[in-house]
Amino acid sequence: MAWDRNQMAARAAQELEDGMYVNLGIGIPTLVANYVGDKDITLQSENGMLGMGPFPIEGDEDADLINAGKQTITELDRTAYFDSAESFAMIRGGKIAAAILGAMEVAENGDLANWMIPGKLVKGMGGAMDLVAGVGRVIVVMDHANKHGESKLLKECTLPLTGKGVVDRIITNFGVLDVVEGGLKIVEVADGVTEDELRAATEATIVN
Amino acid sequence: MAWDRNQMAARAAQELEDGMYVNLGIGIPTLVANYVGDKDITLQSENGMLGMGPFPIEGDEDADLINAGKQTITELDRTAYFDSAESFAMIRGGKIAAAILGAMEVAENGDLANWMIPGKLVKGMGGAMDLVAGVGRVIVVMDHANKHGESKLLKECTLPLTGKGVVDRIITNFGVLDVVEGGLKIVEVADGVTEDELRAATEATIVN
Amino acid sequence: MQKVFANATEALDGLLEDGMLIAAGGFGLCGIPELLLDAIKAAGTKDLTFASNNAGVDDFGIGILLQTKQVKKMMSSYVGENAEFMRQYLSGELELEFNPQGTLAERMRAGGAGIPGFYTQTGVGTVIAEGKDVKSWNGKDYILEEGIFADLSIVKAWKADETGNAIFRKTARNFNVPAAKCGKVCVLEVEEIVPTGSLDPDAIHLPGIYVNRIIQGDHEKRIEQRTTRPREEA
Amino acid sequence: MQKVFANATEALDGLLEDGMLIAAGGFGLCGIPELLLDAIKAAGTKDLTFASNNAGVDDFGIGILLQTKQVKKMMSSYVGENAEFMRQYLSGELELEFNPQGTLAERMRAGGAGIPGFYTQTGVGTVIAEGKDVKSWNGKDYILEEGIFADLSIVKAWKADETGNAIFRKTARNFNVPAAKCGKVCVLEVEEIVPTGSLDPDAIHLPGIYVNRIIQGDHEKRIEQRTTRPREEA
Repeated sequence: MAWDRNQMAARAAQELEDGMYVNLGIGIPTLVANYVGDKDITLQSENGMLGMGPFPIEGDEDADLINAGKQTITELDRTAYFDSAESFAMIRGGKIAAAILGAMEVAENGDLANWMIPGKLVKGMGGAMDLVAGVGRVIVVMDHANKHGESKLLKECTLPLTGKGVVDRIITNFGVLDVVEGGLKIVEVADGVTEDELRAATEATIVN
Repeated sequence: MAWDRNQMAARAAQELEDGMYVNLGIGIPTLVANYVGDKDITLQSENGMLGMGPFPIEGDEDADLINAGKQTITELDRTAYFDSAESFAMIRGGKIAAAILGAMEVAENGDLANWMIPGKLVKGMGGAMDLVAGVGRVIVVMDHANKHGESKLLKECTLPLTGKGVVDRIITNFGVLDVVEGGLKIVEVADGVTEDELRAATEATIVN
Repeated sequence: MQKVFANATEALDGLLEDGMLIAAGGFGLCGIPELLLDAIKAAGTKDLTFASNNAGVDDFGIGILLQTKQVKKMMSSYVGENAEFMRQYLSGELELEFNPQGTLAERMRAGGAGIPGFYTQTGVGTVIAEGKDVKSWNGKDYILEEGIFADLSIVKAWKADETGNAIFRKTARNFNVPAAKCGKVCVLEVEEIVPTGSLDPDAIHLPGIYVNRIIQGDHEKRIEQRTTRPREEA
Repeated sequence: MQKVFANATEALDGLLEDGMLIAAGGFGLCGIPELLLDAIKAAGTKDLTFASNNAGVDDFGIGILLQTKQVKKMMSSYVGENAEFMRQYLSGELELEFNPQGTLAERMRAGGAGIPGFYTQTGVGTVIAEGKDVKSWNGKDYILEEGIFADLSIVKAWKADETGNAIFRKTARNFNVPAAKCGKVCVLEVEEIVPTGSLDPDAIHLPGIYVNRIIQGDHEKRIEQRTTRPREEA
């Protein structure tokens, strides 16, 4: 019942269209690259690269070629490199069609929290605030509930925000929801989940 | 008596020191390049080039290689090309040590007017406003008087300004003057000119 | 995603609209989008505003659109080479907004980078500062200039691959890079489209993400001021 | 004008001062100025503020200056890989100013470009916006961020010529370009100094005007996360 990580990633990949330039966050969003199939998608890595390729073959790692998660990667025939100011110029300037990101909390008004838990070790927001402020469409992929079984789709975020009113679509193990006027709207229910189960698992207002 | 154009250019060249990056305006300032001698000077052309070389040999003109005056030029072994935003980033950012520019009027407080005569055809300021606002040192090279014999070194500019309080040094056919607290200070008198002649030809306040 | 089009007219199909703001690359006649300007002339689009450093000469560059009276307004830094421009400007037919050259370049760059405003010392105390917000840092005044967000960018590069990664040659780069970035849609003309993978990924001047449509064609590349040394000096 | 120095210690001679602001290039451990950081450690300069996207790991990158307690404050976007950093931060020994990554890069770029402030949507409605000026365009709020004007830039490139024209390799370019531009003085370390004239003038990433001193040396280039596919997939 419900989608697993790979099914969530596969569902997120359906959001992508031919010709899009896309930024994928770490975690489940990274898996989305495995499901784009024949679509002509160009991945941006915000440390300064368009056209990110897969991990290198063992032994071919290059210290000068990493992604924003600091992992060794490879280039493609379409790759272009640039500096960090240019990289975020294109992000802030709206040239990236979509970002697919993880989240700790999403609120029914589209607020997103995914960078900080007060009282815990603080690592920093990295490029997340720039991405959610700049890209064309923000798609969140995350588990519907936290490890205590509580909804991560809330009336209001409790954690410090990454961005205000920035989320367009949420893909969870329970289904797909859009942020609309007044709350969240169910777009799709995951295999093995009923709409009632999805509603029951969601704190945020669900509108029809 | 007094300096001619080439002597003024030669005098201006003495302002330049080894290692400087310099922008030369059109007219007499362009001639300064002929007098830098052994000094290691790198010329910037604000349309997107560091390391501007001389005019090309006849037949070697390249439509893709011009200076800010739209003249065909050449490159050197140290040349780097960049776009206009980058070019003015380095100008505005104070990376250019000095600009040597022509002027219609300079005021004793360092105000400069060199782009527009109201009622005449208006061509535009080009990069002059950016240069005078951004470079380390602004050196004006111009005739001491206009064609009516009136001083171009004024108490106040009458023409629309290119920049306010931006001029550091003025080199004319009559000599060299610095903009200091309270007015202009005579640094040097041209060959064949007396200090009294220079003072008499100058409307601006001269301080000691 | 097919970005390569057969010619300038096809590349501009559906993109032109009367009254639109177009950002154009080029400095003087160097690196100007000749083919796209010709196609705009042929399309007859009217009331155009151009953000472009220069306005071309009477029969080349944006000048050809002045002759057909397709231009309502220029945002430029220097327009001195164009008699028809002056005639229309002095008769009130043409609006003109002067921008310091670096401010114009930065305004385009800012628009492309999602920056609606920035402060600069350029123009403080001059007519350029009139009506603009002022803010001080360390006792110096700076004026607020706004990003340019164009409806369309038309630019010219030397070579591009099929994904739009482009490189420029020498000083023909100039305003083409910032102009390309500040448009909602960018059409690029090049001297040569090369197979994807044949450009050095470390040497791309304009990444393909900024380029929506590409055409290849022959360019006149007119020289405005032919200055030379005699051969015997060499 | 001699820009080439024998080693990092000589290149930094006369430039280091307690309490100064240093802009450093690099992303994670990729493209960091290893040799200059070692020399700053050896020099023992104190109370440093670093504008740097990351803080290195415990024994590499800026981390080595945290161990010697030479750092007073970090201006960074992500510092998660460093236990000593967290210890000092939580004990109040170290100040930390978080910047969104793109804002940090743009603040460096702005400082280098003589722009003391610019507006951005990044961080609006978050803790980052607290205390910052707000201005609206088209009904959207933007916050004012300030240019970074560093006392010193330390950066690492792949190759440079003797005049400082530099090129970077792949994603090691990252913050090195904006960091280089925002310092009063910039010291560059490279893997190889090449004769002036041997780099393609169309392919320079950092023109020599931004570089005051250059050194060449061997680099460890440590990999932080070695991720691979098995060879049989190829």
